[in-house]
Amino acid sequence: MDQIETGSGSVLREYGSEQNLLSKPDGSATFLQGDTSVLAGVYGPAEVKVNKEIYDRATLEVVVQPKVGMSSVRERAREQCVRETCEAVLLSTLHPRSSLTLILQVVHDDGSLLSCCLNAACMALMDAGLPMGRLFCGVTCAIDSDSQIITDPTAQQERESRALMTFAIDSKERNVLMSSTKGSFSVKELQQCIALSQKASEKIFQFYRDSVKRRYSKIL
Amino acid sequence: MAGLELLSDQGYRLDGRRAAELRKLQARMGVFAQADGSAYLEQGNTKALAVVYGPHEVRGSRSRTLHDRAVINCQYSMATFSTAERKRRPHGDRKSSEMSLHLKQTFEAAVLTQLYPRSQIDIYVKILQSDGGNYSACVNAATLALVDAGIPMRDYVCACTAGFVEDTPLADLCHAEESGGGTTLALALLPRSESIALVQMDARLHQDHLDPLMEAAMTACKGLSKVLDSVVRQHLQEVSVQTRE
Amino acid sequence: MCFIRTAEPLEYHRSFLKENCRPDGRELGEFRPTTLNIGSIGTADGSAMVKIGNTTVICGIKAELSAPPSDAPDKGYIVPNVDLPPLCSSRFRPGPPGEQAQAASQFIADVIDGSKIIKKEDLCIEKSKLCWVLYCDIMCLDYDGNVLDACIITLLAALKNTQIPKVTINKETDLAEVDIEHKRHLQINKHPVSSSFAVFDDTVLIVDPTAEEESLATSVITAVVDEDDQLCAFHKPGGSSLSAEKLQDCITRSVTRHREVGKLIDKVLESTKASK
Amino acid sequence: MKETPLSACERTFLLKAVEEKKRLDGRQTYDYRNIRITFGTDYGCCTVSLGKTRVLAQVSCELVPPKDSRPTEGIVFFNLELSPMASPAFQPNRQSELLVTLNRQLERCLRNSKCIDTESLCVVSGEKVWQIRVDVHVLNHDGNLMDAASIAAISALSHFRRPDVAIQGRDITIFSPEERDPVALSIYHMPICVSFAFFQQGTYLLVDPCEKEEQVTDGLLVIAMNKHREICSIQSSGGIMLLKDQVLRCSKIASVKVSEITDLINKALENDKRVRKEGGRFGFAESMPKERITALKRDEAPVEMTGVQEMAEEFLSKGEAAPEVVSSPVIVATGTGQLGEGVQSTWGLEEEDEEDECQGEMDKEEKKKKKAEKDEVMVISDSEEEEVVVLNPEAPKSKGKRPKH
Repeated sequence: MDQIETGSGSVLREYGSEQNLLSKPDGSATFLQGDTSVLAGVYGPAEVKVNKEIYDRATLEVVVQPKVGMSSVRERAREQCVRETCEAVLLSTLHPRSSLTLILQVVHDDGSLLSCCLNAACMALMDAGLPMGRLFCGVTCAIDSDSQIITDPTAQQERESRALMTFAIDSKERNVLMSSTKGSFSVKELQQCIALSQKASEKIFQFYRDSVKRRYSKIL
Repeated sequence: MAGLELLSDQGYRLDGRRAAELRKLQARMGVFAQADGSAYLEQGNTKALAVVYGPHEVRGSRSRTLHDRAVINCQYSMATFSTAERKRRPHGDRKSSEMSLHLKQTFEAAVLTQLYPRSQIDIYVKILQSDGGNYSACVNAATLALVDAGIPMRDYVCACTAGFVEDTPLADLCHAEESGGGTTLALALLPRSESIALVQMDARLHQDHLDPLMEAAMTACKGLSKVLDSVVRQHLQEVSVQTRE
Repeated sequence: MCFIRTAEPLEYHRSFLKENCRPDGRELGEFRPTTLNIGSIGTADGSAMVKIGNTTVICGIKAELSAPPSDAPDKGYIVPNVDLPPLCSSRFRPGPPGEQAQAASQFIADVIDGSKIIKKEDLCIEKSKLCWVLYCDIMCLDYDGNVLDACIITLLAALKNTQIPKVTINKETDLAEVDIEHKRHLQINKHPVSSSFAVFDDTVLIVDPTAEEESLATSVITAVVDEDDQLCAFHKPGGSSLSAEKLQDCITRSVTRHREVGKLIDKVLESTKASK
Repeated sequence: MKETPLSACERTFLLKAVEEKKRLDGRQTYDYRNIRITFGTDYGCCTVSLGKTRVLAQVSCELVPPKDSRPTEGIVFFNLELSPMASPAFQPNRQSELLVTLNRQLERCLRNSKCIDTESLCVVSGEKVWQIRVDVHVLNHDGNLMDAASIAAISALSHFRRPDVAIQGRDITIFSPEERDPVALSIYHMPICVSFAFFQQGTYLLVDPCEKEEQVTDGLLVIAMNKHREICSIQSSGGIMLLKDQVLRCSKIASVKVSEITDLINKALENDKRVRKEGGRFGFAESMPKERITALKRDEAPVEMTGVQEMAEEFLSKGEAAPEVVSSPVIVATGTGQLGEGVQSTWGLEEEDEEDECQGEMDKEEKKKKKAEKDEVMVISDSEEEEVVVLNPEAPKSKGKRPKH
C-alpha cells in the first residue's frame, strides 16, 4: 500500500527567484514555485526596541502578510515556523542587541506556500548578507488518496490530498530543521517523505548555488 | 439628480437662497473661561465649537518636538447626536482622523508657528449639529478661537464649500445639497493674499468647470472673512469696554 | 547548586544530562506524572483537567446551535481555542493572545482536522439549516512546559465526556426542538495523543520538557499518534536540525505514550461511569 | 526601526537641484518614472512599479447582506496597507497619518467618483449583494505611493472577474469558473491620481516626486482625473499656500498624464487578455526579468525517487519497536486517574518544599485539593454538580466554592 511509484507526482514545479529587487530593504528576494509566489524583504541588523532586546544575540521578527484581509492565526503559525527555522541557521550571536526583521508577502498561493516562504526567506537572508551557519530550503510533500507522494503540490492537489507535510532541510547534513504536517499518515510515509524531501532539497540547494554564481559572475 | 431639484428654474435653491448666497453666520468668541481661546460658530444649521490651548510645552511623546517651530495638534470630533443617525464613534474613525489631519495642515499653513519653537498648540473642534460644510465651520470656528487665544496668524483662515449644479456654482452647501452626490469643493483661503491653505474636491467635474467653481468658493470665503472680521471687532470692543471699567 | 541554576542554567542542565538524568530526577525518556480528571466543570457540556507535572490545563466544551458553513452545508464546526492567560506564567502578558497561544490554537485545529477525531458530518443536524458548533476552550492554569501534550489529552478526554442533547426540526413550525432529556455522547473516531520532546545542544533528546527546559532547548518537537499508529501531526517549528533516525526515536516513544495515555483515559472514564 | 533622517546638506542639495530644474534621477520636471503593470494568475491581482516604488493590489469578492440605507447597491471596500517591507518606519497595525491619508484618498478617488457600477453588484435586493474588497499592499516605498496605489487599484478592478450567480427562488448558486465564465465588473471610467510636489512656498513644482523629494517638499497636491478630462478629486496637503492659477495649471498637466497612464493600463489589460485567450503563459512568473543577473529560473525538475524507500526502511528498522506492555494508570478518586509514580508535582508536596515559594498564591486552592488527593482521600460524593468532592482534613477553612456535604 505504501508503494511509491515514480509517477508524475515526484517533480518540482518550474521554480525561480529574483534577488535584490526592492530598493528599500537591506535584502529582498522573490521565490516562485509554479504559480505560487512569495516576496521577502529583510531589514537589519538595526537598532532594536528596548523591550525586545536580547543581550547576547539579535532579535529576529518575522511577519507574514496575507494577500487578502488581515493576518490571522494561520499566519501566526507560519511566522513561528519560519522564525524558528531562521533562528537556527542565522549566526545571530554576531549581532547582539540588534534587530532583524523578515517580512514575507504572499503574492500568489497555488499550493506549497510554506515551503515557498522558507525558500524566499533564505534567498532574502542571503541577499542581505547576513551570516548563516548553513542554508535551508523548504519542501512540501502531499500524500494523495492512492498513497502516492507528490512533491511540491499545487493548491488543487493539496485539497485532494490525505496528508500534507512541509519540511525545512538544512544544507549541511540534509537534516530536518522544521516539520509541519496536516492530515494523518503512517510512520513509513513520514520517513519516505523526509527522504524524498532530502532528495528534492539537493535541487534547490543547487539552484541557490547557481543563482549566487550567476549573480557574482561579473565580479569573480 | 434623482427627485431633488437643487436649483429651481427661478434660480432659487432648496432653502430659498440664491446661487452665491451664504448661510447666516453667527459666532461668539471667548465662550469658555478656562481655555486659552474658544469660539462658538453657527453657519446655517451647522454648529461648531472650537477650543485652543497653548502654546505650551510639548506633551505626550517628546519625540514630536520640533526645534524650529510649534507643533499643531488637532482633534476633530462629532457629537453622537449631531447627525440624523446616532454616530457610534465620535472620533477615531478614518473620516474624522482625516478631518483632524486636514485641520492640522490648514493651520500649519496659517499660524506663524516659527514664533514658538519647541512648543505645542492644541486645537480641539467639535461639531454639535451637522448640516453640511463641517470642515468649513470647523476652520472658521478654530480661526476665531486662535484669534481669541492671541496666537499670531498670517491672516484669517476662511473656509467655505461650493457645489456645481447645471453649470452654476453654488456657494456654502447645506447637507441636502452635499449628499446629493454632486461635486463638492471645500476651500480654505487666506483672503488677503488669495492663497489657498487647503483645497479638497469630491465627485466628478469637467476640467473646464474648475475655474468658475473655485472662483465662486473664493468669493464666498472673502465674504465670510468680512463677517469673521466684524465678529472679532465686536468682541474686542466688548472686552475693551469691560476692561476699562 | 541553586546559584549555578540561576546564573548558568544551561551548564546546570548539561551537568545532569551528562549523567543521563534531569534536574527533577527524571530519566531522559520519562514523562512527568500525568493526572487526569474528567467532568470537572458542571456547566460545560464536556470537560476535563490534565496535569502533567505542574503544567495544568483545563478544557471545557460548549455546544451551540448554528447554521452550517455555506461551503460545506453538511458539516458542523469544531472551534478550538487555546488561552495562555497571564495567571499561568509571568511570561505571558495580558491583552490579545500572543504568538504562542495563537500557534497552539492553530496546532490543535490542525490536529482536529488531520486526525478526524470527530466526523464533522456527525455534527450536522439538518443539511444547510442547522448544525452543532463545539467550542473547545482550553485554558492553561499553570504553565510549566509541554502545554501541547496537556492540551491534546484534555481535549480528547473532554470530547469523550461531552454529551449533546437530541435536536429535531419540527416540520410544521420549521423551528428546532431541543430534547434535554435525551443526551448522547459524541462519536469519537480517533484518539490522538501527543508527545513532546526537546533537543539539547542539537543532540540530546529529552521527553516532556518543563518550561525551563523548553526555554533552554535548541528545538522542540511534538508528535501526535493515534491508536492505529498513524501520525496525525509531526510538528517541529524550527530549531536545530535532526536526522531521520532521531525523529524515528521520537515517534517510537510517542507510540508507547499513546498506549499509556489511552489506558488512563479509559480507566478514568470507566470510574466515572461506575460511580453513576 | 526608525526612518533614516535626511541630513541638512542633503536637504539643501535637493532644494538647490529643484531650483535649477534638475532631478536626482535625471528626469524633467513633469516626467513620470517608468510605470510597469503586471497581472498575476488570479483575476484581479496586479503589481505596479513606478520607478522603484512597488505596490501589489488584489481584488476579492464575497456575498454579504447590503447596508440598510442602500439595499440595492453592492459594497466596495478599500484597504491600503503599509507593509513593514516597504519601509522600516512602517509598523504593522498602526494608524499613521500617511495611512489615513492614502486610504481616504483612494476611497475618494475610486468610490466617491462612482467609477464602479454598484447597482450591478446587487444579487437579491435587501438580502445579498457582492462586496468587492480591494487590498493594496505597498511593497517598496520610493515616493508617490498615492499614484502607484491608484493605478494598481483601478487596474486590478478592471482585471477582476467575479463568479457568475444564478437565483432560483431563494437559493443562490455560485458558479465556479469551470462551470460558467466569471463576469467582469462594470467600470464607467478610470480615475487616476497625479501627485504634484511644491517647493519653496509653491514657487517650484514637480510631478511624481520620489521619496527624497517628498522629504523636502512643502506640500502635495493630488488631482484624480479620468481620460474624459473630468476631475474626480482634488486634495492639497501639507500646509502649502497655493494660488488658484497653480491649481488650474496642475489640473491641465494632470489631464495629459492621466490619458497617457490610461492608455498604458488598457494596453496591459489587452495584452493579458490576449495571452489568456491564446492559452499562452501568464502571471508573475512570466514577467520576471530573465536577463537580469540577479534572477534565475529552472524548469520543472523530476525528483529522483530511487533509494527513497530503502532509506525510509532503514530508519524504520533501526528504530526500536514500541513495547506492547505499558504501565497501568492508578485511579486516585472517581473521575481522576494518574499515570506515573511521580514525586515531581510540587503541588502535591508538603509546605516545606523550597520550590513552592515560586508557585504564588493562586495555586493554593489547587494545591490543597491535590494534597488531599494524594494523602488519604476523603470523598464525600453525592453532589451532582461535581464528580469529585475532596475535603482537606487539615484545612477546615475550605473555599466556599466546593459544596461541603
